[in-house]
Amino acid sequence: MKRLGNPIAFGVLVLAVIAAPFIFSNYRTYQLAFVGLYLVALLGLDILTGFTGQISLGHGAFMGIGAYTTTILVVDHGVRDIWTIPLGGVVAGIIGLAFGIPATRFAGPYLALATFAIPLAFIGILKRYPDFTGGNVGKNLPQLHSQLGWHTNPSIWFYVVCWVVALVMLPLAFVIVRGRFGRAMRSVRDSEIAAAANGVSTAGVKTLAFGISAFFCGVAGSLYAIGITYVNPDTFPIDLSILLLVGIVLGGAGSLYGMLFGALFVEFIRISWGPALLNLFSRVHHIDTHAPGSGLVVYGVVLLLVLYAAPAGAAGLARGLAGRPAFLRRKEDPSLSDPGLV
Amino acid sequence: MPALLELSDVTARYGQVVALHGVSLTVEDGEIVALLGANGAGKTTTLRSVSGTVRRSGDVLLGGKRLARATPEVVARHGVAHVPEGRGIFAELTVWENLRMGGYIVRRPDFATVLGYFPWLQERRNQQAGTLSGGEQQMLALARAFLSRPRLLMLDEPSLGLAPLITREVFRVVTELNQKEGLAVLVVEQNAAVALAAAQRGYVLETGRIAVAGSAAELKSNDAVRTAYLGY
Amino acid sequence: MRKTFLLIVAALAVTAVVGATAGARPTATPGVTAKSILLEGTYPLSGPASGYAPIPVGMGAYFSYVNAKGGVNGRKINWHYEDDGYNPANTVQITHKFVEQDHAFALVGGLGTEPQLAVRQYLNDNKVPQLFVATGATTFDRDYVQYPWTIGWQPDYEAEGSIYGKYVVANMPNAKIGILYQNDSYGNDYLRGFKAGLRSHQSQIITAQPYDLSATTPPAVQMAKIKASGADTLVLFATPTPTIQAYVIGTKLGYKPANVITNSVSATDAFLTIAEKSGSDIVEGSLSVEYTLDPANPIYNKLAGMKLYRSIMAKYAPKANANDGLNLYGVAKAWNVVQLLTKLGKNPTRAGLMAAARKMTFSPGKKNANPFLLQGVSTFTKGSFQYPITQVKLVKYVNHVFQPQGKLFAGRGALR
Amino acid sequence: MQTFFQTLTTGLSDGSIYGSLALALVLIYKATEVINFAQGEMAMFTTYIAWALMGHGSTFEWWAFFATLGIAFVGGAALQQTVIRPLERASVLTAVMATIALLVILNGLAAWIWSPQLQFFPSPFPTSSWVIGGVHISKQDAGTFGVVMACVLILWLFFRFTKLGLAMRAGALNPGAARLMGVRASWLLALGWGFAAALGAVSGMMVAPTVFLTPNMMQAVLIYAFAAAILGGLESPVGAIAGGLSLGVLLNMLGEYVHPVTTELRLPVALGILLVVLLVKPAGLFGRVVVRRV
Repeated sequence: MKRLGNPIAFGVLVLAVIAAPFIFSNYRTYQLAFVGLYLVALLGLDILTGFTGQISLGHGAFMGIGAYTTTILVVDHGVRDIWTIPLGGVVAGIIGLAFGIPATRFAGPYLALATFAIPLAFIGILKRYPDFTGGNVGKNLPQLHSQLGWHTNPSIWFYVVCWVVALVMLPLAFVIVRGRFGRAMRSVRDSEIAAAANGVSTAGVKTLAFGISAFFCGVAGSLYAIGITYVNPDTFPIDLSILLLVGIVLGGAGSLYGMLFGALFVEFIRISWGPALLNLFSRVHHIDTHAPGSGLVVYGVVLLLVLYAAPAGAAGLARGLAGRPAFLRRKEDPSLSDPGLV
Repeated sequence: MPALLELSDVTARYGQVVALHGVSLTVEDGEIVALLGANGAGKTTTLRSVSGTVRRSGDVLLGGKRLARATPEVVARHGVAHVPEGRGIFAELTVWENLRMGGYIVRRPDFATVLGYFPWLQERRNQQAGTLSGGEQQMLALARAFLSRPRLLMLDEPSLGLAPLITREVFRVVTELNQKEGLAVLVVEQNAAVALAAAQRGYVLETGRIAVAGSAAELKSNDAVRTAYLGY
Repeated sequence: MRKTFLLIVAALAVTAVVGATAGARPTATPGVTAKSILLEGTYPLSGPASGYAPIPVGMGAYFSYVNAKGGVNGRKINWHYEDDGYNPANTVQITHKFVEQDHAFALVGGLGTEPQLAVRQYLNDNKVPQLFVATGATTFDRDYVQYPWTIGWQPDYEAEGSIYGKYVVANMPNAKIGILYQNDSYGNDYLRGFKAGLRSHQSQIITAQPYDLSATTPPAVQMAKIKASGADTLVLFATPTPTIQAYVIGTKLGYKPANVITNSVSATDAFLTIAEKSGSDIVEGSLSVEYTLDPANPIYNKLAGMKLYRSIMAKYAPKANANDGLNLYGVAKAWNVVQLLTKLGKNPTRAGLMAAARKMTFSPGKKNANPFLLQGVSTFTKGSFQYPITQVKLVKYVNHVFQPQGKLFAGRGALR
Repeated sequence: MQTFFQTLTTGLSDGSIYGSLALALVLIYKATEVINFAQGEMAMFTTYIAWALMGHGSTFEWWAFFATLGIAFVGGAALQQTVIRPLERASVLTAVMATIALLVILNGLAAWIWSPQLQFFPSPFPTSSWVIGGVHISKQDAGTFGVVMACVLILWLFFRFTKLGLAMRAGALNPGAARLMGVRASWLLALGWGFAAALGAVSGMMVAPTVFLTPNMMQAVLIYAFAAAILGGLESPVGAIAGGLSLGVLLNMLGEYVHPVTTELRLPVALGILLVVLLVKPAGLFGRVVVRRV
């Protein structure tokens, strides 16, 4: 049981998830559904970045692959939407594995920048084959409608789907990071040479971690398509990939429950918190809340302030300084690094 | 008149690990002082607590001036040249560029004097420093340190990885600089015999504390020191 | 363990803060109170399409002007819009908020083909008007049967394209045409319309070069190919930046087409002036079409509509650049919105709004034409004809400004 | 043959811009291991400043060009001291996030201050071309190439022959040892950001006449600069320039000669080639694989 994470914490989370739709409005419930799917995506990226130490700037594209898998299956082949969710994950996971194989050869920043190519290539391919993907015009999915059998709001139905998936994926993530494979991932993160010396196949671990993270993001992408009911290339911009990485850092890379914060931030900052803060400022100091770019400025400043307040994310704050994984621990003053070695 | 360098009750830590527990020592002008001890005894940390490359508390005084909060660059500007373990050569720069870095804080670096002590550097000036042999690198590090016109030279394990013959040559130059230029030296060494041959005084560190202190002769005759560090 | 627990409790607290702003209770007709009507829309206020940000400002200025005069049938118009960054995923979520949380009476002027496509079905399912979308994609007008709650406003791209085709047939039957077009629905709508307008003259097109919006370098290769083809008439169906780049690159290549036709989205005085300043000598004489008054052209200054526009902008949006035609576009659209609302009388309903939008007769003949459109342009819908604005005037860029040429052209069907 | 040379010159001109921005990235990366995502937006923002200095006018002013370089330098150094320095001891990933925040803020701020509308930015060079043996060589292309290369040369001279330049190189190679020489490492980092910002300003002012002035004008260029930097090797200034130039030529040649490579696929194909290069040489063409300590 312990391998599945803290049972009490998990229980509290489940209770909160059940309670939320009774407390919040339908629209907030709709937004909280997105928090659930972002949680799944962030868990995946965290397995790669937080636990294996590989930074990716391209995982928005794996969400896109999951989303397009769902869309094409539902729209062109009439498959029922919820059955496409695991398929979206599998397709993204396989493509992630395929990308993971060459990616293992890149170290650190080279990998990060190489992964930058994934969303760019993804968007290019979407536009190149419009007969298959719908091109720029994209594809509309069926609208959300409750399949719970009684007169439930569609947003609540979507919320239930997202959180059922999220509450399956969260323990799954725990199983992955706590098991033998999890130890291998962490040893690769902390020192590839030491890991290799201990008989860990670093290339294999990195490739598999890439595949797993892509699988999680694909599942999240399927949910995304179902919730947005529309996909086109603009829906999966590079910003999305970066936003996911922001979510990881703010949640606290290397923590799974921390991803809850990351997911909240990712969903709410641009659509809700940013405009709300601007409104607040406009009351104190007369500014135009609709000035072009003002929303971005607020988003950026909030991001920066959160980074200053919690350089290791929400999980870092909760855990204190000591328990942080080595690669995220505050570096010593640069001068304290051994000046002798060249 | 205050001592050139005075450490009193200095504590230093790396993160949670305390490496020095209240070390006190002095170096007088024109003196060579050896710092001996086993691996992990805190020798290197003692030098670092002077140059400011480790978080430390307690008093570090240079010519009576407090250095306890000074950053490495400030300590260097106060006249302390620290040749770290492994020499800290800029391997990708040329020999001459390394020397220019040594004279970084001096308005007009006196290259002529330095080349007088290390004449071979002249012909190697455009060679990449990383391609020098270990002994040559150690010499380059010494020359570079001397170019900053230091009041105190701190050497960390200058003999590390060097053949005995080369080690002797290094210490010959250090002694020469000490005698001709009046340069005070604080040297950390595993090789206690070589160090005590050059030094006037010495300290022995054990697990972050000064265990024994005295003149070189006293230390050489101390039984415990002899069995532990001199090996006879 | 306790820390994980803390983490979750804190997450819940954050969620609670999030939820603190509960929505207003729905009323009999959503968005309508005794004193106000709530209209909302999504616009790109950040990101690559944020150049369109003046449109909702212009709309807001006109609504403020109407409110100052007492509003519509005693109700003030409450105009609220939000930034979707031109990402349809944001458009969808914000639109859900407008409908479910804010209970907007209608969504007005939402900008962008793809963002509006993303919410069309949702709005139709919820029977919320998607009024006067800010895009010329033909589907928003054409597919009114399938999407009865959706209607466009401006001339659609197909119709505009066909006008250029007809113009070529009538005035330059021997022209050899080279086309640069954006290879998405926008460029293809134009291209399809252009070919339809050419009818039997389609063989005059000797080359059509596509470029991609996300292509990050100027369309240099395409322009070289058009030049090499020997085309003497250059047709640009592109968005503003590539249009300007095409002009400049053409000049750099020494390309001197006899005629240049460029679509109205990119053919504003401001954009062509940039091309001119950047050294293009083929801008002069460019042909395009217009349907609104052009605040950059002084010849309109004596018209009542332009005077009204300037006074509204000066009073209600003093910081905006009134010479930017996008503001006027917003004001002109808001005029139509207010006219429709007025028709609804004391008890406005969403269905009533759509019924009014499906039967618009704002025409010079009835002396109630939109004063901010070119003289003679109607806003007209009836029965199966659901293209509100279809008349345009050809304009020619002369001396840094577009000068109207001749009579109005009708892009589609019969007009009264 | 004529097309070939024309494509080549355009490629070199584009490439010099990618290269200069890539070099700016390398300057910061070498000193701090942080990839500065805000590099492009810093360039954009300073180009707006140049535009404001030129009175939003239609003629290029060299004094404004140089004043902008100065402002960019000071601004870059100030950003390092105020925004990045507080995160000095945080993980590299956190510092990278801060540069992303900076990217977002600068982009929003430019739209806020100057409006997101497309603006004209004058070129210092005429639109005309020289015709040499039937090949049109655009004066703008040649001028851009010349200015960028001149800036790179000046920077190289600075790093090669001045004491400060030497200290910056030493500080990037071994910050601990450099501090022991009395080098104020933190100030050198600020200096590095200053140079990177100034170099970015050059690329911004050179590219603005062709892509026009908007808050998003540098985003595409930044992607190419990233590609150029990893192509050349993130640690290698020479590699950044070489990577930029070869990428510029490669992209133009692909578009001209390889017909299946339509405009949509040009970027993916170029990136694919980049990946292949990285597979063969994981640290770029000019980089060396550094064995990291365990």
